[in-house]
Amino acid sequence: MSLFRKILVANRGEIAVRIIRACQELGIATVAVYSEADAAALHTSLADEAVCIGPPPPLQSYLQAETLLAVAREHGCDAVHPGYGFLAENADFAAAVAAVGLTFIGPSAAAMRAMGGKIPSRQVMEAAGVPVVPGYHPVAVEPAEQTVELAAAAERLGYPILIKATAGGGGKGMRIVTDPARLAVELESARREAQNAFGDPTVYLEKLIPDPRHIEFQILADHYGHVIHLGERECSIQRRHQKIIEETPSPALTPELRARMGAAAVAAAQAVGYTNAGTVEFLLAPDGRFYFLEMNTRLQVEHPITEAVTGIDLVKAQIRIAAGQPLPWRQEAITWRGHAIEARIYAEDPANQFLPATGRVLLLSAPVGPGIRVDTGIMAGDVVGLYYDPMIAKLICWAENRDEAVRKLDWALAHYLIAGVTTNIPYLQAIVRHPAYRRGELSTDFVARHLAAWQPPLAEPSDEVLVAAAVADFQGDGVTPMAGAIQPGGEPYSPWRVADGFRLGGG
Amino acid sequence: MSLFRKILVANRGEIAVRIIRACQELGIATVAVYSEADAAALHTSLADEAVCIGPPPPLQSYLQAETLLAVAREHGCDAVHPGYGFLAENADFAAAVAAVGLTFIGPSAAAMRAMGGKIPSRQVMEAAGVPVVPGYHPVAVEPAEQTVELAAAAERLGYPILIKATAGGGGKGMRIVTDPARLAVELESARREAQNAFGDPTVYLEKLIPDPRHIEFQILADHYGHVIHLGERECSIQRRHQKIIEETPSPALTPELRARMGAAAVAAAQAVGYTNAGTVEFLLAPDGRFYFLEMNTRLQVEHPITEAVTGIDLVKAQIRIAAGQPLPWRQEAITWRGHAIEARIYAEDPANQFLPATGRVLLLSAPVGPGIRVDTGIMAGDVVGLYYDPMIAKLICWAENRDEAVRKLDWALAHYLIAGVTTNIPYLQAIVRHPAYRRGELSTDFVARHLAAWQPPLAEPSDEVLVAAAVADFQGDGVTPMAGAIQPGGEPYSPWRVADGFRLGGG
Amino acid sequence: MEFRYAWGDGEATVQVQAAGDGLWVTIRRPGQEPVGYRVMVLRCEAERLILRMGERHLLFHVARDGKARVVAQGARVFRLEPPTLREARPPAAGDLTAVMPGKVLDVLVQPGQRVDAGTPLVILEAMKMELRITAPGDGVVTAVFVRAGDVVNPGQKLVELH
Amino acid sequence: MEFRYAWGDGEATVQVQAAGDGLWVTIRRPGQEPVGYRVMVLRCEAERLILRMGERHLLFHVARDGKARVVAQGARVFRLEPPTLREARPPAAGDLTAVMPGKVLDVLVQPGQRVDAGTPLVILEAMKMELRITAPGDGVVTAVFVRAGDVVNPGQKLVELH
Repeated sequence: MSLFRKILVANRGEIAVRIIRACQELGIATVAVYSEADAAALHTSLADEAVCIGPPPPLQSYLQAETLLAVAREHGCDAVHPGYGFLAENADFAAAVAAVGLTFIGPSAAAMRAMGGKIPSRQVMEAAGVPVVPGYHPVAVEPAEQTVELAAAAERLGYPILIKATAGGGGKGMRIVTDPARLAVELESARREAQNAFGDPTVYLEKLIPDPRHIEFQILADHYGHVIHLGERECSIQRRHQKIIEETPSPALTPELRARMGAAAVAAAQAVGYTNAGTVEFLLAPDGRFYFLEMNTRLQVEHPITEAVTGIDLVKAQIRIAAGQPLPWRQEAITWRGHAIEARIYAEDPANQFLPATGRVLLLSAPVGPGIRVDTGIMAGDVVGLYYDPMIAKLICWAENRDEAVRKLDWALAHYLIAGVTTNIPYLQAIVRHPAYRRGELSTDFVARHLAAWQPPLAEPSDEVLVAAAVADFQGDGVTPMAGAIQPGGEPYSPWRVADGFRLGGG
Repeated sequence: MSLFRKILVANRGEIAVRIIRACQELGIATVAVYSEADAAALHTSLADEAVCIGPPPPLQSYLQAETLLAVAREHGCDAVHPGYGFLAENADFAAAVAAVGLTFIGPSAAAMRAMGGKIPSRQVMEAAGVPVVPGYHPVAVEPAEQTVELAAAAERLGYPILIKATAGGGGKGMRIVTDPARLAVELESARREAQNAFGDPTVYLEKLIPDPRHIEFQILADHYGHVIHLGERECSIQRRHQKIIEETPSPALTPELRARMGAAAVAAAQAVGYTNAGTVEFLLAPDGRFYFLEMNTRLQVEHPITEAVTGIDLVKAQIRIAAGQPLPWRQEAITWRGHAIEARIYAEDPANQFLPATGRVLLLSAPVGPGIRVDTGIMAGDVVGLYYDPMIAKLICWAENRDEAVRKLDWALAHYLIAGVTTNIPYLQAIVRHPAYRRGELSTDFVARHLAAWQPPLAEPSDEVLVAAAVADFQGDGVTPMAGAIQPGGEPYSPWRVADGFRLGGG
Repeated sequence: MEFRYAWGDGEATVQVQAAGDGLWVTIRRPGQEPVGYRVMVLRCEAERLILRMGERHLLFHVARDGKARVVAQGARVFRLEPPTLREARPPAAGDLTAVMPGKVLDVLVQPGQRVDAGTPLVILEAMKMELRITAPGDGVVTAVFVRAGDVVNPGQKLVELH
Repeated sequence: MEFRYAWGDGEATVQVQAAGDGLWVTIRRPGQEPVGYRVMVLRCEAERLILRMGERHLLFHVARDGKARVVAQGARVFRLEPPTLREARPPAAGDLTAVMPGKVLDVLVQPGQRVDAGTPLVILEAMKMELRITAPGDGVVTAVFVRAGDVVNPGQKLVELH
């Protein structure tokens, strides 16, 4: 089968590496692009060709749609894979790629637009019978009238209520109102914030779902109307509205609920004539009700856990679908095996508001072993800068059941060495070792609830570490072992027995 | 559940590493043992304790049963895992471990003895209704009489016929006879060879199975009579009677045949009251008939491919079974997904009769990616010597189907860097790329048939390689990049355009 | 040879000396009694260090970052201030006592003798290896309590320094 | 700077010179015409080397083994005999011709002048970088065919050496 001749990978980091490797296995040539900050990045040397597309700032490089299109055409590419982030969900870019006769490996621009913006997608979903969070969008134009209108709506929906900005994102213009008396005031400030953030003051109301779980469904849709779902991913463990640990299956789903939510996800995709891989996000309330949140019209960061339990390579599936192949699986053929968890390794300081950390990677040693997968774009020697997403690696562990997967992840985190740049590994370890996490008690406020008091482990080096430092300095790194350093099975000395060789008396 | 407190891992290399990591995930402490040649080996630093058990020669270290038992007791171990090789199939050692009140993680000494030696096991199998290769064992004692007796038997069995040494192994004392007239002569020389090799001249006859496939079945048996099989492994790709590439499922098995062979494997295990993990080896004839060959009463080198398709961790299963837990799976619950292939990386020279190669590992870089697993016990800097099995790593690839698994393995082999020691990686690549292999046309004489004329790839360095060498020497390894070495998106130069910068005219 | 490391709010002085077929490493943390370890160097490469301490084989990744010494054990990374090769500062005067049973092979100093930091004072044989007891700082030997051949027990005074 | 490598039954001489913001590397294999490459060094570390040649970024693992230079590309390992820093042997006399279009920035020699290997003869500007055309071996300049400012085309003679 001939899929594509050459694919432009319009991304960087681990996802670019992931896509290029998939192409190599499929026998498809690749062109990597890089900003001046990424000239020595791993993805550039994996690809068959690498083209510099500008200075480090994304706006001048990875977001330069025209440059990317020019590179793709000059280098004889017949398809473009956007990865995630950057231009992945930019409908105009998808349209532009198609306009020059290349294949965009993802959904159609139309489907992206239908799913873009919160309000349109909510309406589409309601029309398709997919449950959405009860809400109300004002019809009135004049703020004062809107306030009256929304106050009435709030009464109907019931407090606590959530104010959201129509053009919103990232929590901007978002307010939680529990006391009806405060609604008007909060509407005011929310409008101001929305106006400043998005140049659009329009806000709407949504019922507040307390203690929700973030459950998303992976779907695949070919160009012949065939849509299937590959089950859920629970992404409730978040810090500052960003996922850090995802797992599948969700401890909260029964087979029956999974079937219903999966069907809703498929309906959502069909409602917009969706093609290729996508993810439908739901809020799952403690009472078992679920509500459509939004659809991510791209490959997700956390796609590997779905691959681990279904055995399906989602990147290869994306490429085959884009090449016009029909889905080779029927829904009944999809089975789930074992449990998979992904931990996102960020270059950030959990002890300091998760501020991005920078530096040169001095030492790098990733854990290996059965059921352990590491997706990363960094090598020892790389400089982690501030230009791009601080996620530098994904650690994915699979095992027969959740308990074993958690133990494996715990082991793997304890063996993931990244020196030279501060990472969230100790924080991830704290989560994975927390009793509530072990019990599967997950919710989007898990971190706030259980790790508010988290402190980084002591910097105090053990005696062993000090010994290692001194020996390295004594012998000089790189000196070969002293002759006869190995003592043939001589009497064993327990370090504790030897521990206190000679003491200086007091005084 | 408390399995064991502390396990002595009575092995070295990749399997010791594999076992220690499994114990760590299960929360079990480990004691590693090492010979003086292995003091810095990876497995010693992974374990909680490491004890030197003698000089490099196995007879003075890894085969020292008494020393191992003493170490186990002195260090408070309550179980011993033998790995494979060394003492793994030594019934006396298993008995000795049990005798001092420790648990041997493997079958009982009795089961080992029943399966040891070819003739007893053949008889047990015949009794259990497991098909064995038609053969004949002489009753007469006096060689001359035996010859007459065997000649008659040979007529009944039909030529071509195989002469095998009763105490045999490794092809010693083995003869293929196609012409009845040569039988007596061949019997003579076979007896001589057997006498010299094993101190026992006894030989017997077996019908020769032409073009056989080597198919083995993994079984698991608990201490409560419950035995299941985890499907087959095809190990037909061998060099000098040693497996180098194994895969599962076998391209030759139908579900119906798998079920029949699996049932035979289970019957074989039950016939000797087998417990723990074991492997039943069969010869599969082109006509679809299969014959019991022997049973390996231990974990197999190639166990990871079964883990990949069944999702069952065999080492953890071994430990749980040994701890007295019942099998958690019924036969119907065992499912197989996708295709897995293992390539054994040997430190050997395929261009020189596969003679073991030695040296210091200068550079080591293992392939990574979804579906790729590397089990190894070596690190950069290790010295590969002649004392132990030259297998230094196992590369296991899993994918949705055979074609993708083969492509992945091909990719992974091309990215497995081991410098400083000659390995069989180029040879493995030749096999994996051979059309017959791609078609799944496997048989134990695959290598002889298809790779007899194999030549190692040219040592001629490409211009790129020479450039790299000179740049490394010019800048000196470890020098940081020249300032401004990165040229921001400057006009692309095709290396071919630049290729011939300036020429010296002729003359 | 002695190295000084500092981190966060802590610091330590680490002394390394050849002992038998390995190393003897003494760690001094302020306000704590020094602790000595017998260490075998199984491997010491550009980035990887494998030590044997007692019956444990310990794998470390090590690097230099400018002047800092970076040591990693598993995922845990420690950044230690630049080791500076230096003479030990004279500690509080006191006397050297053995805490392991051993035999005095030789006494190298006599009362009244002025010694510098690192000057060997007594050679002991303990646990099948020779250990050189050296002066922790500059000073004067005010008393010697043992002779060659003596068997010393834990707590027994060897030499007094001032 | 020039290095010589030998392997099995082959050998080559590789010349490295700074050119603009990168390197210009010329490979001479016996009996073959020399080939030049423009190379950007993206990274050069203890064991890892990343080069840009044309539009390809090439990752190599490099090491020294005693006197040998080891270079690995993917799984392929090449062992090259010790590079020896040396003057180029005088090649067969001949003349230097450009094969890329460029502009002569400067001519540094005149007819009759004796030059040693490596002596810069002509400075060309080609593809936005300065290229120093150096004498491939010891000899005498017998003719100069260009002047500063000239635009030269592929095949055009620059200087004649004997």
